Amino acid sequence: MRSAIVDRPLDPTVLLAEVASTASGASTLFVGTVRRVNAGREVTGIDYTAYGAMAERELAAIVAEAAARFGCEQVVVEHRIGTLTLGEASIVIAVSHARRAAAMDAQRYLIEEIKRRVPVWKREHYADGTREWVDPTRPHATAGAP
Amino acid sequence: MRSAIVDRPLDPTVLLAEVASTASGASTLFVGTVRRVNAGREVTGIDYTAYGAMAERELAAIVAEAAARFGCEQVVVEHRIGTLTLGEASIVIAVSHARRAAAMDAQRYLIEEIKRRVPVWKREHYADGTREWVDPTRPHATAGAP
Amino acid sequence: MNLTVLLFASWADALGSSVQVEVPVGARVADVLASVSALAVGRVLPKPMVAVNHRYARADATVSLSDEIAIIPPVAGG
Amino acid sequence: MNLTVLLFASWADALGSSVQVEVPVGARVADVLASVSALAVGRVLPKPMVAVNHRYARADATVSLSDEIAIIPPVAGG
Repeated sequence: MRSAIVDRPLDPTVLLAEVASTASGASTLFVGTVRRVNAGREVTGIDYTAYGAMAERELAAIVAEAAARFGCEQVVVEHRIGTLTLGEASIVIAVSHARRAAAMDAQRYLIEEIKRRVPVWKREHYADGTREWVDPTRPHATAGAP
Repeated sequence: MRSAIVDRPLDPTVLLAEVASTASGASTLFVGTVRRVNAGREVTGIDYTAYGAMAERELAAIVAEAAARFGCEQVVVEHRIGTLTLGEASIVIAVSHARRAAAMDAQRYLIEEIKRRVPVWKREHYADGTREWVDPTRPHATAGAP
Repeated sequence: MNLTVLLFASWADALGSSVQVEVPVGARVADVLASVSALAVGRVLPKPMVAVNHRYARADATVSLSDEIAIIPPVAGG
Repeated sequence: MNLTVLLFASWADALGSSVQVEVPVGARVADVLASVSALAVGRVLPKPMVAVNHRYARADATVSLSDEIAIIPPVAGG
């Protein structure tokens, strides 16, 4: 099991290879990418920032929980920080498991818990030149910054 | 949307790139691989065979269903036939979607329907030298061949 | 009418990759399956589906000389 | 005691990447959050969690000088 907060482009192929095992019958990859439109606004890029030490601790805790709860062969997660352009990957989650259903259950658990708990923030850049911190607790409202 | 039955090694990276889109916020990859142990027996390889024309038709139908039902940006599936060794990929399913939850729902729908409906068969090679067609309707029983 | 029926996997191992069966004009899928199964009498083979022109067919569907008919043992892809 | 509190995202934009607050010995997480929030009076900031030593902390947990304390605005990773 491995997880990291990194400040360089992510390579899903490397993570997929890292979880490969002849004990597993299924491998899954989840890749989160920067989308052109969010909440009806045109996005041109995203700054991701993290509370590094806590983010690494929380990410490792979630990976350990998923591995134990679902009995995964391997779990590897990388979350990128820094400024990302359209289409770039912000997170890659790779899971391998003897059984496909459990691999997919673990994949979903991982992304949902990461979104809920890991201290990472994103500031979207919009086509109109403005930038805003995304606040998932206030969907479709302008968030946070005064 | 694209699907194919192929007789060469699969490359998950190519399929992941094929579904990439700035309209999507999530891409998923499902890779089915040959596992060392099945139903308690040591496996050394698998022959996959298909009723080619029907398998391609059924696979394309399932991909179209998933794309419509879940509103996917892109879906690409390749199923390999021929003789595979341990760890090799028999199927790769790539999905992209604006929303992560729907991407994962589509992924699960695709693999479950493919396993249920696409006319592909596998004959496992065991460490004791025997070979047997796998019959999922009779779990853990010796299947089929007289 | 004399129909060619395609076979796969364990059914092909037992009977070859295709067989010829004689059925009356207006025969149904169930009749074709019964005729093919009669060739495998005494052998243990898994209960199959039948496909007509690359689609799963109901037991009461009628078949004709121009149809592509196949015995589909339990599938195990993925 | 004088505590340093780390800030992130919208809270850091408003107040800087850290602030100093004076709280009594034996103060709780809720007291620290109240002191930091007082520095942001009049500004609209999202309701945060508080982390102590890299873990989410309950409002009634006590804090000490050696703790690493951070204000955690709503997270948006993934």
